[in-house]
Amino acid sequence: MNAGAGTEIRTGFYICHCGQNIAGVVDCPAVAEYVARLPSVVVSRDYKYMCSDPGQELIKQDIREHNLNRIVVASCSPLLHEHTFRHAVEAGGLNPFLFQMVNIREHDSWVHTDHAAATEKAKALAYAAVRRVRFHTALETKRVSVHPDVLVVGGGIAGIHASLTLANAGKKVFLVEREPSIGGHMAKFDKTFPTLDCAACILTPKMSAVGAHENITLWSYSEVVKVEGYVGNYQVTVKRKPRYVNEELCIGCQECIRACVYKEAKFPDEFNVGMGKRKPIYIPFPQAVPQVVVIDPARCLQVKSGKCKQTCVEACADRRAIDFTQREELVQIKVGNIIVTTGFKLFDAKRIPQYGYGVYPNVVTSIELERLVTSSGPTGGELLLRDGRTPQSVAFILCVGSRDYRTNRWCSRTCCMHSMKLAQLVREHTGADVTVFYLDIRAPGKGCEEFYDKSLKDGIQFVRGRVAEVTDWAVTPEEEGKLVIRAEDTLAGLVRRIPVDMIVLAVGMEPQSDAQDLRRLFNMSCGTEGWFLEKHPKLAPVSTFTDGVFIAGCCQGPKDIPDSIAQAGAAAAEAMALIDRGYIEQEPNTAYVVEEDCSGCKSCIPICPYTAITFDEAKAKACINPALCKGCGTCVAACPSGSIRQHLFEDEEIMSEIEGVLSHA
Amino acid sequence: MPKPRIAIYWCASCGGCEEAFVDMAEGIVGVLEAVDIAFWPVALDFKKSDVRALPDKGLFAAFVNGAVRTSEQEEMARLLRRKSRHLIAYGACACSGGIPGLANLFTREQLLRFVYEDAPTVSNAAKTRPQTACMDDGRELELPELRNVVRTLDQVVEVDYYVPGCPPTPKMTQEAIGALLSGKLPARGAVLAPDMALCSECPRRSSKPTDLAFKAFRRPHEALIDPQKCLLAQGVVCMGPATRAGCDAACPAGNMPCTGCMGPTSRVRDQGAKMLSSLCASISARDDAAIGSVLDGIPDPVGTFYRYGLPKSLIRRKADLPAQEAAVP
Amino acid sequence: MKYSYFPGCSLKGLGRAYEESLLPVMRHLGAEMNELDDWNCCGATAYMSVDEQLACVLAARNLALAEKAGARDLITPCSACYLVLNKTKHYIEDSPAIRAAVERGLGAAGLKCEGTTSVRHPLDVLVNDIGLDVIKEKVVRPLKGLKVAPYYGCQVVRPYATFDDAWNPTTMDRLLTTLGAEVVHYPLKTKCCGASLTGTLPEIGLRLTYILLKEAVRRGADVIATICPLCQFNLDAYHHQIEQRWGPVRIPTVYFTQLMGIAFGLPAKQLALGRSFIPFRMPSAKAGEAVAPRT
Amino acid sequence: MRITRTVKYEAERVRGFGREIMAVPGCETLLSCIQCGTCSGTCPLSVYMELSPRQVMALVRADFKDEVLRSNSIWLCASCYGCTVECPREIRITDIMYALKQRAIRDGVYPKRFPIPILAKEFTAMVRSKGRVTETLLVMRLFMKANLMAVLSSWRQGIGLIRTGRFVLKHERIQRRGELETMLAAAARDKEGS
Amino acid sequence: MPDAAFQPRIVAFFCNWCTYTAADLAGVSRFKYAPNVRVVRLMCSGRVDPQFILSAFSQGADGVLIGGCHIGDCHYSEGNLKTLRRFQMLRRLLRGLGIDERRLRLEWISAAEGDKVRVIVNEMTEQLRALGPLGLPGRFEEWDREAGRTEAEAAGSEAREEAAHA
Repeated sequence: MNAGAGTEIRTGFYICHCGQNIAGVVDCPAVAEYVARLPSVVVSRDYKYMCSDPGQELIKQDIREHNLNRIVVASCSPLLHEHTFRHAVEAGGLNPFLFQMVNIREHDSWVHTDHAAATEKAKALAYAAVRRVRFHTALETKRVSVHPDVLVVGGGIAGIHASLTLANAGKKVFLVEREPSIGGHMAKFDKTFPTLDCAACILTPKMSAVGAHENITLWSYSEVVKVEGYVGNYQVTVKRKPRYVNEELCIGCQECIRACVYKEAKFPDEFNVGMGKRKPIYIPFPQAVPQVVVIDPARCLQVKSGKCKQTCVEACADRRAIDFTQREELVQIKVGNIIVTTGFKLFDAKRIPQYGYGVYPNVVTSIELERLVTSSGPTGGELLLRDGRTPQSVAFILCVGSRDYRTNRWCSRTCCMHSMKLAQLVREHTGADVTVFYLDIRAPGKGCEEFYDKSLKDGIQFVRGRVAEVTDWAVTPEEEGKLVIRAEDTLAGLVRRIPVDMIVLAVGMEPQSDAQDLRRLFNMSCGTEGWFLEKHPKLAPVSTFTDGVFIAGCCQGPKDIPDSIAQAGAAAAEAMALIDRGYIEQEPNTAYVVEEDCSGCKSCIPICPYTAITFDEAKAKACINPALCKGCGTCVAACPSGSIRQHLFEDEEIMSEIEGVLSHA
Repeated sequence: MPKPRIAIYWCASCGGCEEAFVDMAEGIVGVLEAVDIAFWPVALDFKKSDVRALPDKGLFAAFVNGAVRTSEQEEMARLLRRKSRHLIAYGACACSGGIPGLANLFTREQLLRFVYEDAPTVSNAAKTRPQTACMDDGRELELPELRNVVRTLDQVVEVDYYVPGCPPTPKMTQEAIGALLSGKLPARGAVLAPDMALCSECPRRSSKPTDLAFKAFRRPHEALIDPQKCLLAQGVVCMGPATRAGCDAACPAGNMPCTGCMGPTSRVRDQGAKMLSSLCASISARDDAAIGSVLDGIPDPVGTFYRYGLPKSLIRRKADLPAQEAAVP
Repeated sequence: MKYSYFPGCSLKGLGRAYEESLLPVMRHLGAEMNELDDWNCCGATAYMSVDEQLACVLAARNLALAEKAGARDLITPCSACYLVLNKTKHYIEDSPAIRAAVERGLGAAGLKCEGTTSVRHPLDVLVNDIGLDVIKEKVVRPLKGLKVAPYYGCQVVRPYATFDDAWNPTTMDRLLTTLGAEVVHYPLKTKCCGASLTGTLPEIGLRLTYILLKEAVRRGADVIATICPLCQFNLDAYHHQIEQRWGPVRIPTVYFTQLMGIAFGLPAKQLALGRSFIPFRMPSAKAGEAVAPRT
Repeated sequence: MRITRTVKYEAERVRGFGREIMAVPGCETLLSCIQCGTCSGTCPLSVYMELSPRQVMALVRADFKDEVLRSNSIWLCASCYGCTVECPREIRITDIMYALKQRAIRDGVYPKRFPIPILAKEFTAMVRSKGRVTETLLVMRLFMKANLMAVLSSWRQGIGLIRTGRFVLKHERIQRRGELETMLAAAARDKEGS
Repeated sequence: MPDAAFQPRIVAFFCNWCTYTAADLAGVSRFKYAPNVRVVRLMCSGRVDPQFILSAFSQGADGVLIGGCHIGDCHYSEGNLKTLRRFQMLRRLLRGLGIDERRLRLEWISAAEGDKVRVIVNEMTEQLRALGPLGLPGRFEEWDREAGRTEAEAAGSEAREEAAHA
C-alpha cells in the first residue's frame, strides 16, 4: 500500500477547472501539460470538477491503473476539500497522506486578473507540490475519544434551545449564564413579530424546562474563565459568583425581599432597563429561572459594610437560604463540545448625540419602549410620556447605530420588523400618529412582508429618510413644546420638520463588549466587526475554526428569534454528531524526536506551550508526548541540531516546496 | 606492496591544522609507519612538480586545510583533486570557510586598502600593493591573484570527506586516517565526526535547566563565568547546541563558550540560522522594544552565528557587495 | 510657552477685537505669541471654490513659513483659517496630485512643507495645553451670574479638528464654567450662522442668524460667546435688519477671549469691548455697571 | 399651467464626470452613498436649494454634469461641513461641492449676476495681488460688481464699522508678493503642463 | 530607477489558522492583488525555520513574508511570539549580510482580515519593485565566475611550466 524507500515515485497530478472559477483565469490544460513533463509525474490531467464523484473516481482509477503512489490535486483551498481528496486517495488504495493539495482558486484565480501571470503562478505552485509530495510518507490518524457532555455558554433563547435539544437527546449539558436568570433579551420583549404572539408565553415554558431538566446543570450568575484542551476533551473552569443565596435552599417565596431593610425599591432595575426600581435583594423578574433571589453586592448593606439588621435572614427563617459567607467559587468540568451563545449588546444611543437620547426625556430606545408597553413593565403596560401625558404622535428612527460607517457598518437585521411591531403596539395602546423614518425596509423573513403591508394599512406613516437631528427649538407654533425632527423625505424630495411627542430610537445590535475576551477564551476568530466568525459562511455556519466549539444566535451576527433558534438547533446537532460517533480523528502532524540524533541540549523543552516535551534523564534525550503535541512545529524550527521532525511538515517537504515555488518564474 | 602515499596541503589557514598533525605526538609514528608522505610543503621539501609527476589518483589521500581564496590555491586544489583518490577537507576553513571566510563581508579592495594602507600599524607611504606580475632584474615575477570571494574547498573541487574543527583534534585526525586506511568509510561526502550536537559531550550538560528563558545576553568578557554551569544558562551565547560534537567540548571545558567551529550536524543546512532560531525563541521579552534590547546583547549577529561558516552558509557572502571587482593591477 | 501665531486677515480687519483680546489674555497666562513673519491669506472658502490645488499651495506657504521658523504649534484663531490650514495638511498627505503641486509651488520659492507644525486653535491650546487649573488661578473676577450661550460655529470643530466632538463640543463650555459663568443648554452651538451668505444673499444669511439669536435669548442667555471672527460679526452687526423682519432679539456677542479678560480683571480698554455693535454689560450685583464703554 | 417634459436621455450624461469628482480625496466613498438624505436634513441651506445635497450626490454619481453645475445648490453651500461630519458613509460632501464650484467657474456655467461666485473670484484676485484680504474693500468691490443697491441697504453696517474703528480703506498686503506670485505660477504652470 | 517590468518573487509562509484563512477569505471576497506571492502553508508561524527564509532568498526570492495570528491570538498560544523574536534577530542578521531588511516582512493577519492580505501583498510587491531584484542565484554565479576562469588558465599555466622544465 505504501511506497517504501527506494520504490520509484509515481505521481498523479490533477488540476480542477472548478467550472469557470479556476479555468476562467488559469489555463488549466497548459498547467497539466507542463506538469506532465516533470520528473516522477506519470499522469497529469485537467478536469471540470475534481471534487465531484467522477473527479474522485478518476483519481482512484489512475492509482490502480498506473500504479500511482503520490497524488497532487490543484483546486481550491485545502481547508475546504483536503479531506475529500484524502478520502479519494485512500479509497484508491493509497495512504491518504501521500497526497498534497495546491490552492489555485482562493490563492490564485480568484485574486488575480492577469491570466498569464495566474497560469505561471499555478505552474509554480503545482511544481512545488509535485516536489514536496515525493517526501511524503504513509501516516496514521490518531483517534481520540469524545467526552459526551456539552457546555453551553449563554442562556438567551439560543442557549436555551441548544441546551434543551441536547438534553432531550439524552446528553448532559452545563448551561452557564452570567446574569442571575436565563432568558436574555427575549425575556424583555412584550410581543414578537410578525405573529404578535406574546414573548413570555413562548419563552417561559422553555425556561422552566431548562430549570427542571435532569440532564441540564444550570449555573446562572456564573462565567467561564478558562478553557483548556481540545475537541472532545475540554477542561473548563467556571467562576460562580456569590449570590449570597443558596440556590438549593431558596424556594423563591420572596419573603426576604419584602423584609429587606430598604422599605422601598430604590435602585434601577436591570430588567426594566433602568426604568423600574428594585431592592438590594431581588428576583430579576417574575418568571426568572432559577426562581431564586439574588443579592446585589454593590447595594446590600450587609455585603458592603457588614452592618445590617439582616431582616432578610430573619424572614427566611429556618430555610436558611441566605448565606452571607458565600464566596466566589471556581468549578472545573470536562466536556467534549462547547456551544457559545453569548448574544449581543444594544447600541448606546448616546453615541449619536443628534438624536438627543439622554438629553430629551421623551426620546427612548426600542427596548425601553418594549418595557413601557408590557403589562409586566414599570408602567404596567400603559404608554405614557415622562410627564404622564399620553403621546399623540410618536416617531421611530431606524438604523440608529446601524449601516453607519462612523458607528456600525452592518444592518442589524431586526430593527425594521421590531419597529413595525412596536409601532403597531403604540397604535393599539394610544391611538397616536406613528411615523417611521427608515432607510430601506428590510422584511425578507417569513410573514414579514405581510406584516409590513399590515402596518401600511394600519395607517403607520413611513418616511424614507435618515433623520438629521432631533431638537426642541420651534420655528412654527405647532412645534412649540414638541420634539422636532428634521429630515429629508427623500421620496418626496423635501426637507421636512416634524413635531412629535415621543421618539423611539431603533438601536442596533453590537457584539458584546467582552467579545474579544470570549474569542480568546474559546480560541475563536472575530470578523472585523467583532462578531464571532463562522468556519464557512455557507457550508459551516455554526462551526468555528476551533473544532468542537460552535456558535449560535446573535454572537455570530444580528438575527431574529427564528434564526437564532435554527442556529442553536444546528449547533446542537453538530455537537451530537461528534458525541455519537464517539471519537475524533486528529491530523497526524505531531512533532517527534529522532532519538539517536538528539544531543539532549534541552533547547526545545521551554518552547512547547503544551508541556508535550519532557527530558528523559535516563537517556538524556528530549521526548515528545504525541497525545499532548498539537502540531504547531515551533520546536521543530527551534531544534538547533535538526533532531526534531514533524509529520506532514518535514524540513525536506517544506524546503522542496520553497525550491519549487521559486524554480518557476 | 608499497605504502599508500598521502599529501598534506594548506590553503588560506592559520597553520593550526598543520600543527594538529604534529600534535598527534607519538601517534604520528603509527601513521608514518602506515603511509608515505608524498607532499607536505610545511614540513618536507617536495615541489609542485613532484605532485604533477604523479599519475592521476596516484595519491591515496590528500588532506587540504584552509579556505580557498587565491588563484594558486584553486590551482592546487584542482591538482590534488586530480591526483588523489580521497580528497579530505581538513579543518573548519576547508570545510566551511573558517575565520578567513569572514572576509566575505568585505570587497577585495576594502581588504587590501585596510591591510596595506589603513591599518594603524602599517607604514606604507608609497601605498605599495601586491601585484600579480612584476619585473625584477629583467625577470618576470608572478604572485597569485587574491580572489574577491573566499570559498570552501568543496566550492572549488569535489570533496570526499570532511574533518571539521579549528583545528581538528589529534584524536579525530587519527581516527580519520585510521578509517581511510581500514577502508571502513561512511558514504562519500560524510563528515568524519559524530553526527550529534556538542551538548551530548559537554561536561556542563546536566546543569542546563529545562525552562531556559533569556533575559539578556552577555559576552564572555562581560561576566564572571561559573565554570560548572551551562553557559547558555548564564546568558552567554554558546553555539554548542547547534554544533557537532567530537572535540570533547574543549572550549566549554576551558570555561569559554563554543563558537561553532565543528559546523552543524548533517540535518542542518545553515548552522547560524538554526542557532538563531533556537536562541531567539527562548527570549523572555514579549514586545518589540524589550526584545530589541535583549538582542542588543548580540552586537554582531553575523560574527556570532557564522564565525566559521559564512562561505558555507545559505547566503555565503555579504549580498550587496559588488559581484566582480577589477583584478588587482 | 512660545507659540507661533497666524492671525489671518479678519483679525486685522473686522475681527480685530479678537486679536486685541487674545494677545493680552495669552500674555497674562505667560504664553508668548510670535506673529508669523509675512503670512498670507489662507484662501478661505472662496479660493477653494476657484482652484483647489492653488488654494492648497497658498495655504501651504503659511505652513512652510511656520516650519521654517521652527514652530511646533501654529495658533490660528479664525475658524476658517484653522479649517483651511488643517485641510491643506490633510490634502498634502492624502493626495499625491496636491502634494506634487504644493512641492512645485513651494519649491519655486525655496520653501518646503513636511507637516511638522500642528495647526491649533487657541481654545484647544488654552484648555488642553495651558489647562483649566492655570486659568482658574488667574480668575480674579468670576463671571458670577452671567448666563452664556456657547457658540462654536461650524468650521472649527469639523471635520478636521481632533480636540472636540463635531456635534456637541464642550471645550468652551468647560472654559466658561471655569471662569465662573453659567452655560445655558444651547443645542445650536455648531449650527451655521450663514456668515458667508449674509453679505451675498442677506435673506438667507439673516434668517440663520436670527434663529441663533432667538434661541439664545429664549434660553435665557445674557451673552453669546464665540470663537470665530465671522460669527461674531454676523451675530453682532445685523440686529437692525433682523429686527425689521422678525422683531427684537437683542443679545450681545463677544469673543470668549474677551470674557476671559474680564474674568482675569484685565482693563476693559485692553479687551476691545467697544468694537461691538451691541454693547456687552456684566449683569453684576452692582447693577448697571458697564464693562463696555457706553456708546 | 406650463407643462414640461422631464425625461433624461443617456446622451445628456457626461460619462466620467462622477468618476472625476470622486477623485477628490475622501470622495471616493460617494459610490457607497445610500441616498439616506442625512446631508439634506443637516444642511441649514438645503431648504433654499434647487436640488437637495442628496440629489446633487445622486446626479453626480449618475454623470448628470449640467444639471448639477447649473443648479444654485452648489453656490448655496456655506461650507459649514455639517453634511460631511454627519454622513453615515463618510462622504466628504462639502469637498464635492467645492469640486463642483471649481468646475462651474471653469466652464463658466454659474449664474452670471449671482453674487457668490463673483465674491469667490474677487477674493481670489485680491489674494493673488496683495497676499491678504481687506474685508471692507472686498465687500465694496463685490457690491459694485454684483449689486449696487446692496451698498445702500448696508449703510448701517458701514457707519457701525467706522464707529467701532474697523472700516479699513488701506490694503493689507504681504511683503514678499513676488514670492507668492512665483509659487502660484510654478504650481499652475506645471499643472497645465502635466 | 525602479524597473516597472521587474516582477518580484515573494515567498510567503502563512499560518494555517489566521493568515492562510485570511488569504482564503481574500479569495472568497474576490479581492485582487499582485500575483507575485507564493504561499507555503504551515500550521503556525512558529514553524518558520530561519533556514526556510535564508533558503528562499538564496534560491531567488526577492522578499519573504511571514503571516501569523495577532499577538495574543495564536492558535498555539505563543508560537507567533517566538516568530516575532526570531524575526527581529533575522532583520539584524540580514542587515549584516547586506540584504535590505525590508525584504523580510512579518505581518499579523487574522482570519477575518482578507483585505489586509491584499493590501500587504500589493504594498510589498511595490516596495520590492522599488528595491529591485535581490537575485542571489545570479550573484552566486557571478561570484563563481572568477574561480571558473582559472580552470582553463590552470591547464594553460601547467602546460607552460612543464614546457619550461622540459
